[in-house]
Amino acid sequence: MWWILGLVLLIMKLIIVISVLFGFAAYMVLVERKLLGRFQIRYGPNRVGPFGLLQPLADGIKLIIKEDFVPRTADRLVFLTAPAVVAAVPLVITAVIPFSDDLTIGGTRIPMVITDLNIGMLFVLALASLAVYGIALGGWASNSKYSLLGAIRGSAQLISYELSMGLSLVPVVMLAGSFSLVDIVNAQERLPFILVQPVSFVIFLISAMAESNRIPFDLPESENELIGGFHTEYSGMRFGLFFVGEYVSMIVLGALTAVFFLGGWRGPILPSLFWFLLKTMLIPLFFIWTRATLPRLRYDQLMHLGWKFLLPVALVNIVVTGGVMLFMGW
Amino acid sequence: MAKEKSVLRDLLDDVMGLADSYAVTLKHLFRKPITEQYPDFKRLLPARSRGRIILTRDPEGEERCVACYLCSAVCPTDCISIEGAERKDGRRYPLWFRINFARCIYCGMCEEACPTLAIQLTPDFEFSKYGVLDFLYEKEDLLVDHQGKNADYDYYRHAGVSVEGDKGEHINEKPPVDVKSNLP
Amino acid sequence: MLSEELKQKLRTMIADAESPREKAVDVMLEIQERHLWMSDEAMEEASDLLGMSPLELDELATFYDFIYRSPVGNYVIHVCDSAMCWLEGHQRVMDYISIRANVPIGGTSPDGLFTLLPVCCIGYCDRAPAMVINRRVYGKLTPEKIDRILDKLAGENEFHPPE
Amino acid sequence: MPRLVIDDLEIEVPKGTKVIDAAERLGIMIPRFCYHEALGAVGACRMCAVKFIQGPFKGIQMSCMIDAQDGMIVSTTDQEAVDFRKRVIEWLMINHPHDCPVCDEGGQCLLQDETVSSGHARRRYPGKKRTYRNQYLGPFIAHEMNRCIHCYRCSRYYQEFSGYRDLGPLQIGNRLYFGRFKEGRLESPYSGNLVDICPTGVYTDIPARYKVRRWDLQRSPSVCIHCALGCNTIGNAHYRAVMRVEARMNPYVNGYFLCDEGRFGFSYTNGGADHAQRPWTSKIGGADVTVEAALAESSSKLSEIAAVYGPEAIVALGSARNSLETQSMLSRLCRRKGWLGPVWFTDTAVYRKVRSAVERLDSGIAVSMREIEFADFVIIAGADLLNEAPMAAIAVRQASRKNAQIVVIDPRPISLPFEFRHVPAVPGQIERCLGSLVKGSISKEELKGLDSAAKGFCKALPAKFGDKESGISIPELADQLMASRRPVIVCGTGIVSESTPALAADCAQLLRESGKKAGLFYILPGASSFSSALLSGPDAKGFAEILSEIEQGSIKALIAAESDPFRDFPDRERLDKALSQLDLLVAIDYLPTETVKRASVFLPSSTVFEMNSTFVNPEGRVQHAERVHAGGVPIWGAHPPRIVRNFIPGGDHQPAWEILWKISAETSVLESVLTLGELIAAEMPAFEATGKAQYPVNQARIIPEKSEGSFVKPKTRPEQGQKPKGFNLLLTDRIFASREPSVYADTLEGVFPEPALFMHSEDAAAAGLSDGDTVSVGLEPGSIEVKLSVSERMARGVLILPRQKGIEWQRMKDFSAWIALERIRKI
Repeated sequence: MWWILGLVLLIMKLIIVISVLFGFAAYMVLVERKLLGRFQIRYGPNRVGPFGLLQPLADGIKLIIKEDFVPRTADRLVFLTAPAVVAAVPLVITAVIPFSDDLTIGGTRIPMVITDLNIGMLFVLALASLAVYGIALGGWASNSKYSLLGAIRGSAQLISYELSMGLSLVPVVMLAGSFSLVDIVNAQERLPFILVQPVSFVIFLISAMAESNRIPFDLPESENELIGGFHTEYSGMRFGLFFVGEYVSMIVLGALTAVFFLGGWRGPILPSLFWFLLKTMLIPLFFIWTRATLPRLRYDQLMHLGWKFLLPVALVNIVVTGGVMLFMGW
Repeated sequence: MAKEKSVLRDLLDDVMGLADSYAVTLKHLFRKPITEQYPDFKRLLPARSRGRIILTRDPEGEERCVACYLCSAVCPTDCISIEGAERKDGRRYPLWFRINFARCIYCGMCEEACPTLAIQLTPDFEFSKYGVLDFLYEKEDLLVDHQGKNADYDYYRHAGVSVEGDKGEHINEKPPVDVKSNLP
Repeated sequence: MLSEELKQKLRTMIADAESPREKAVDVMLEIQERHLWMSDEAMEEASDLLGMSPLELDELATFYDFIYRSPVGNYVIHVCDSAMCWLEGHQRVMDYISIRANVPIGGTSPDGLFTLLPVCCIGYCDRAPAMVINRRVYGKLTPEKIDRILDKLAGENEFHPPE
Repeated sequence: MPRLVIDDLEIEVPKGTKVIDAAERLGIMIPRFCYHEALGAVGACRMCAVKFIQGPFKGIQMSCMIDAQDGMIVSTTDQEAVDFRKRVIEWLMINHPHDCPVCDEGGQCLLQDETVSSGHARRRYPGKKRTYRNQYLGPFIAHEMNRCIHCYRCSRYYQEFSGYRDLGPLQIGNRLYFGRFKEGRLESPYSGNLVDICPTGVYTDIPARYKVRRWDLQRSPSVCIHCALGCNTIGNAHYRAVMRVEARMNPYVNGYFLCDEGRFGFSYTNGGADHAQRPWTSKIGGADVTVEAALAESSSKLSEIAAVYGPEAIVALGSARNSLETQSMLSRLCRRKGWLGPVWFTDTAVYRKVRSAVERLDSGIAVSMREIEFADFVIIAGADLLNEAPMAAIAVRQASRKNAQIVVIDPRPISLPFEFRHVPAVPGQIERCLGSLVKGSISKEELKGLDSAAKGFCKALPAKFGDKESGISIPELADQLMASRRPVIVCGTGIVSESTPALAADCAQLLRESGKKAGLFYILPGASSFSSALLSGPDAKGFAEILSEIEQGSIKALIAAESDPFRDFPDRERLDKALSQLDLLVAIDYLPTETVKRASVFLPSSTVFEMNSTFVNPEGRVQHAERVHAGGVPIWGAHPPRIVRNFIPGGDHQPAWEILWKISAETSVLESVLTLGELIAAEMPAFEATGKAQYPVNQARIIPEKSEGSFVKPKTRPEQGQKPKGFNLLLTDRIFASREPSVYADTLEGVFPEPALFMHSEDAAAAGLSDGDTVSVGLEPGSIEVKLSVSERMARGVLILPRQKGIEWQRMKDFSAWIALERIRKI
């Protein structure tokens, strides 16, 4: 009967994780708008509900009841499925993220991770590069030059930054000695890796920003050149799915940063779930702050940064880390 | 060595620059928003702000518009159409005067062109409707009972043509020439 | 309006001319001898006699200073206002006559005796200030001289009032 | 040929050209107010100042006063000249009122343009402005003297150019006033030109007053169709209404000017002030239907009738206001379908006169109106220019101004704006008078030099024409004619006898062969008379014959293309009865005529402003009138509706030729011909002879090099035999009130002359009648009542009855009648 209990637990975890994630994503939009408002000395949305708290609801309703428009020349099937790909991929990544210390109920230890893969990090990297399929397909299927340009930019950008992202995680793996995310968290029992590997952290942060197409790396959807880029032709909830994907991916990246560099759910006094959520939220907040601060990069600057700066630095960092580990006999 | 140093300095400069900008935005985060809460609080707009158009009257209560067609000529969106007519006393007026506000871009050129100060833009900017035809404003909708921004101006006190009254009664005019005068 | 006798006289006058038009000014002056000024009716009848349109005659009448298209008094005093007379006191003369004869400048005295008008140079610069009254020129005007002239004219008012 | 340099451009101009004109040839428009090419220079406004840098003159001079001479170097842009002109503008603007917004000239004002272009924007003079009281000048011209800049253009035009004497300059100096002696309607029927000629807004056009600005108008070159002369106009339309008509400069036809009838008589195209007069929709039996229905109805009825009674049971009527396109289509249809007609003229006699006139014109002898201006002796035979062809009178006046002798041989009490010798001959005597005048001018030496035909003709001309009553000595005139170099004969086609046009041509030919540069100009009855005469064969049936065939029942259908027999045919009663016997009466028209009211099928056609059309004027000049606007019920004059429609109300009209083509159901008509130009050329060989078969043709003359007819033997003595007793009642045209479009133009209503019957004063005295009496004239079958107007300046033994609005001349039995004295009674 254990497998039934396991299944129930799994389903419960899935439901909780997905709903929490969606809730967070929805409110992340509000938080972003509110914060951007304050960064720009205005209020942000404050009309729907007290302090605008019902704004995500209103947005959701609006998106759902809007006309779902498909361009006549679009590749219909691909056009319809692309947003789903974008929204689904970050969700899948959450499967390997440990979000709390193991819970013990009635003597049974329940791992607070949906599944603890021993190649968790590889899984994460693999899936992270999958998200661009949604963008590329959506842009291509729209049969619009703006969308296509956006999609191509998205692919190029992803390829450029996926590399430095992966390389920036190599030292983490080296230090943790495992690909399992649970092991990585456990490896930071004494010291979060951010202190050990600040360079890795910076590279990972920049790459994560680029991965999630956030300002200053939002070239695939740059409104003023590409009229929205890959999602130019999308409307209604399909457009909303792109948004959901972007925000979920932001949170997931936050969670990953927490896991890789900030010691995961570890923290003093307060419950581990709280620490995890706190650390997770730091990254999206930083992203928002960045959005309020930095202008969009030019395309050549983007490429320059990825290939000529982050990649060499990441490589040097690996060598240095390896050397130090060798000398210090870690 | 010197070269390397400058690369590092450049990097430092870049990082400091970034830090500065982050500091600026962070500082702003704690400032009081300057947004006006529009429907709850309505600021008094200056009289010269450009909103809905009106046709004013002169101090004697007559229509100021003389249907000279300058506003319709100057209108970049061609949203004004008029037809002139003449009153029995020779005073001119628009038989009809139509502004298609669905086309109007509130540029204020009509107001600048108007020689009689009849057409004026008001600060009324809250101007939206459900039907496009509702934006077709006729003379009856445009004409108001006041002088607008210029309380004193009366075009017919300056024009050379006389309505009512005699020639030479306008501002800065000599009495009419008497053709049969004996004076040399 | 014009008497038959006058018309006859005018007709003979006009008949003398090679073309009637050349007598237009003479005809008007002749009518003024009798009627003091050219009324609209007089203009129309005169233009009929001359074979001109009333407008053509009026073009002449309004052009010349000595043809009066508005009523005038028995004596029309034209005071020269050109440069010499003006230097020598044209304005004083005008003012004096105006007060002395109770006649506004450009107008007629209430008794219908005098009309006071300025006129441009009459060629008496050597005797400035000068004036013309019914084709007679008076120069070197002084208040006393003006008094004498006006009194004399008022006394010998042989003119009949306009018919 | 002096060569000079103006603004670095070199030009060679004919001697006597003013510098201002030389500049204009180079495309340099020197500002001017008083100068006008037609009026000449007076140097009054000082606006055309330019700097003469080299040559006989130096410094700032008026370019309108100086003839171009060799070696001149002129600068129009020299700073000194520019400043001079700027100051002139500033002076002119000292008294000019601040009323451009309420001035109709605004937007087309020379003063406005020059002020703006000179850069004068701020009035520095602090003094007061001079004002004037205005005058009422009639229903056409509004007067606003305050705006005057004293350029004298109006009085120079009005008195010198057009020859009227009731508007001119009064007063002197700064008080100069242009007006009338007493206010009232301007006497000149050319007063509308004051609007064009005034450089600012003193004279403005009342019918167009304040309805529209120039920049809002749709403008196209057009041609006037009120009389035959074909003056060039510019049609101006706005809000689907023609707002005004302006003169268009054509040096060979009307020059810069236009008569008031042509200028103000356009409102028929708008359907009057309420737009209700013009029939806008198609009708079947008086009920409104769609065009398609009306076309289908008429076309099926026509084929039915053709099948049952044969195609000869269908007759087509044209008129003198058909365009050349319509005429060609009509003529082709009649030939192809076997229909009767087309009948262009209701009066067969007029048709024969016009035809003989058109046959005799050739390019050697025909003159344009421009050439009339340079004539030194003008004989006007049987034509009342002012009433029949007003602009021709202006052309003759220009000749008169150059000291040409003008002789008018006509029974009517002619009045013209220039001095002329009037021989009041009755119609039968016009030929003899003309003949004796021409014969007297041929000297013996000249006679010897003539060829036999000319000699025979000259000998056959009547030697003497004794008219002691007129007090005019024909031999004296003949001597003057003998001395002349460029005589012109202007011959009418209205009241003259049928042989007169040919005689006039022979006389002109004779004068030509005797060594003069003689010319001939015919006054034809309508805008397209020339082309209808060319299009109809010599054996064309008259309308009277058609009418009797209708009465006999052999004609069953009548197509009236812009033709109104009810207006043109005298015997109204007979016409009435005959037309009611028809099975089908198709009326195609744009005027609310009586025929339209009775039509079984009515189809609205386009006016000259609403289509591209071509007209041929009496000198054979083909002129093209472009479409001004699409037409339809005007929205001007009332509040426009707020509805959205996808059609133009009243936009059903189409050119008459198109309607004809459609109702003929004749696909083959346009089968062999592809374009309108080819259609016209196929019907009218003369058109092709222009060598410009490409449509549209404009300003080409379609008269042959040499006409075929020559030297008909003239009638030497008046017809003897039983001359009916009493008065010859003659129908004539009268300006504003006679011609078809004008009668339906409400803009002209204020100037329609009072209906009057004209009679010689002695005849009237003999009948015991006096001027101003209302008389009843017993006609067959009815009688008319009309006011009598007596005149000494007309022929005895004739009565002149204008065919005008307010006189029911259609009670006559024929186009002229003999009225016994006792049938004229005073009431």
